[in-house]
Amino acid sequence: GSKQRNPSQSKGAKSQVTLRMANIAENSSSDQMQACKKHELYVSFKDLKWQDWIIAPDGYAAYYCEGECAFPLNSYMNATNHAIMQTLVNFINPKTVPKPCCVPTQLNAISVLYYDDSSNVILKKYRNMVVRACGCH
Amino acid sequence: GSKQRNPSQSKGAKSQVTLRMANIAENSSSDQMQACKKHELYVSFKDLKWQDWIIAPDGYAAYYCEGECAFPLNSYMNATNHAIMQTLVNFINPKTVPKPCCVPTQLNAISVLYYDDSSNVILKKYRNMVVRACGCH
Amino acid sequence: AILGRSETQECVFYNSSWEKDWTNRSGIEHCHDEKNKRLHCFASWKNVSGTIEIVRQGCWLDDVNCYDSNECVERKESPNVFFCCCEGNMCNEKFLYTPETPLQVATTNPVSQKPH
Repeated sequence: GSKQRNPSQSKGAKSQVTLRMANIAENSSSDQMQACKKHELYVSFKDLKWQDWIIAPDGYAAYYCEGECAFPLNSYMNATNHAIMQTLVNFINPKTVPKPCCVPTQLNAISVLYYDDSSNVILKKYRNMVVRACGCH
Repeated sequence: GSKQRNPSQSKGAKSQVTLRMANIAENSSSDQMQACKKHELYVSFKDLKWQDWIIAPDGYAAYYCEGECAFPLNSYMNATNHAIMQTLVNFINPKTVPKPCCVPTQLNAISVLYYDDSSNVILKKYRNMVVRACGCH
Repeated sequence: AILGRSETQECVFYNSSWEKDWTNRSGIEHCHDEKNKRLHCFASWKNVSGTIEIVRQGCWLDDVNCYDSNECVERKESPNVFFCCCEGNMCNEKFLYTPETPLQVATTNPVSQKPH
């Protein structure tokens, strides 16, 4: 069907849709799981039984991401356009697609001193080991 | 306790730990949820009631990611070092941290023709709209 | 810079396997990493029949185990390779070994249960 409607009405329709959805979402998501954010996690290499080959550190603050990515996604959720679309589709029809997931969006490196297979002492920078920021993807 | 053990034994200890865990994991994860992968998802702008302001396309193949990120993460899971560590910690103590999440790791753009607020016809490239690959993050 | 915290921009550098690793043998290393991440210096050494052999010294990335230590001190009890890290320019020039001997828990002789 061709689009007979006057284009300028589209502005009203668009904002109405968004507003209506925002209000409904406002009440539905607040009483559920916490929103997506960064949580503390210290990984001990001893617990992983790696202390024999890792000289230092004994462990490190890795952090992790957890929490809900519900409609409407706030700006600080670092959401991609795809995550915004997925949230919208999930909101309209939860069965078709799950909500986006709370994952690390920025990661940092750590230094590790360890024995290699020939017992040499090696210093290495391991990238993407520490969560710096979380978001909905 | 000091590391009196001869460093060269560390190689044996390291591979033993990894092997032992791999065997246990091999059986525990296969009968559960499907592994992380890309799934079909067509988003219709009409369903979102956006057909009044979006001239084209009527919708697009967005895809989405879903599935388990269980230990041991296979190489095609595009896992970050942090995700590998998180899987290991979850495997040893599931209560401390959840499994990493299956999310888009590569996204593509789409073109959209639409009316702006002054009813001008605009062509825009919307980035990160289509899932190209999924992975555990 | 955060008041009171020593910022680390440079550390003593040393690499005992400099020929194999194609690096300098010794000198000063200028540390750099992502914005607002803390940086540290480290030292690692061995005690070969009483002689101290430095293995490596240099910059160390943000590590909670090194926070607020302006001296480089190894506290573990006789490890194969000694390691310490610290905060502040060139803080790894000097490194110390002060093992924290594990507390000896006084154990009273368990009184064996007399069979009835």
